[in-house]
Amino acid sequence: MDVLYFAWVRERIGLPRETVEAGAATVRDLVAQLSAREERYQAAFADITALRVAVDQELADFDTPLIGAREVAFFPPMTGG
Amino acid sequence: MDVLYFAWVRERIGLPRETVEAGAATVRDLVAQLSAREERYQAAFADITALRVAVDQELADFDTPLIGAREVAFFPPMTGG
Amino acid sequence: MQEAPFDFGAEANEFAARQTGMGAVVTFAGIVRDLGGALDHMQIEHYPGMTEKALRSIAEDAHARWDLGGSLIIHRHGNLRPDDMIMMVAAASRHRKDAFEAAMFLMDYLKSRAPFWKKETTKGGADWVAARAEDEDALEIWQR
Amino acid sequence: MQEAPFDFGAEANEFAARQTGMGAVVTFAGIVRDLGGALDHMQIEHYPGMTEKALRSIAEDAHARWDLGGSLIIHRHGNLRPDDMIMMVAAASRHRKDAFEAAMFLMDYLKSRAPFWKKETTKGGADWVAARAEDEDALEIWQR
Repeated sequence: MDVLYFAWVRERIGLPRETVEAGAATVRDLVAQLSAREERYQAAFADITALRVAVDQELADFDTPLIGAREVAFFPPMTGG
Repeated sequence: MDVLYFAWVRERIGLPRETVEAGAATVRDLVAQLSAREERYQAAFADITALRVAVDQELADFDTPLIGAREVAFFPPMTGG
Repeated sequence: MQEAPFDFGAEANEFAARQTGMGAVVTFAGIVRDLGGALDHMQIEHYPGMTEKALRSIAEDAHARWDLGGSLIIHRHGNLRPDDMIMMVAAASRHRKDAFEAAMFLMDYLKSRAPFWKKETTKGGADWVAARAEDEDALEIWQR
Repeated sequence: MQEAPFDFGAEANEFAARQTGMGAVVTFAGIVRDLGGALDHMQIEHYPGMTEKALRSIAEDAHARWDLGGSLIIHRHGNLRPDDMIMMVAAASRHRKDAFEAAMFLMDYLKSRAPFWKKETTKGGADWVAARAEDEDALEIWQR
């Protein structure tokens, strides 16, 4: 599964995308799995209310199941327009 | 005092403007004075709820006094834009 | 106020270029509808002298109400054909909400408070366009 | 979606010319504010792939909700400077209310539901623009 990071999430984690071995049942599980890795992940995911998530390029929430998902992206609230 | 007519009011009365001798105290009095003249005026002023009026180029109502007024205009509701 | 056509895009660009520090420009163009092919032409009558005063007053009201960097009203009169542009407004502000509301306000007042009258000529004859009750109602939201 | 600049007026004219029987065209242009002279440049990041899907979905929602003759969304990404145009939307309808509401709807959703992020660089450093609570609130009126 590809995991993508944008804006300050990308900067804090230090990379724009990476491949993560499947296994997390939900987005929340994936966040826990990544946060356990290293300080920089923990910093990025410290306050998930400040984050948004997309699963397979559709906006999702932290309880969205990841079964069959190919791409998960984490980013701050969007500021288009 | 100049009296101006626009749109179907102009067409019904048959002229765009005329000079009327002062004397009417209010717009309503002027309407009564004009309506008494001829059939075409009576036809134009038959239903004053279908008419709008401007006194000296400002929207007014039928009770607006005409003391000192130089120009009164009658027309249907506006359809700009 | 003008009888001549205007270039919507060029006016919009010039208007936007005149602004400084504004984040939002809203424009509106009003176009002669062909009424499903029935319309031959439209004639727009106005009240010279009062028209200019009314447009100025409407623009001043918008500037008093919203934080605007600028506003623009162009309105044609005379004979127009289907697909011709009748008029445009533009409003610029720091934020999009103000620019949108000001442009809607300009349009709502222009529609029912500026001395313009439209006459449509179709094969069936010529008729003055009746004011719509909903255009009068539209003014109410600005009077709250 | 494009990195290159676009010509707001030319796009607005072309959009209007593509319409038939529409009486109302509303356009919005978003411009980089100079923050009182403090801004050096703005960088816009987006999520390739998702952006196109999100814009299409927002436009489809607008067409499902209002009687529109057409709509347009152009959004730049990459580096922009003060007074550069960031994006534009346009909406055409028979009546002005629909065109205004659809354009506001496109903007409100673009602002908070399309994957764009702005970073502003001033003399003081570079910072990601924070989402404003009022932008999130603006979506509520469309969910009634």
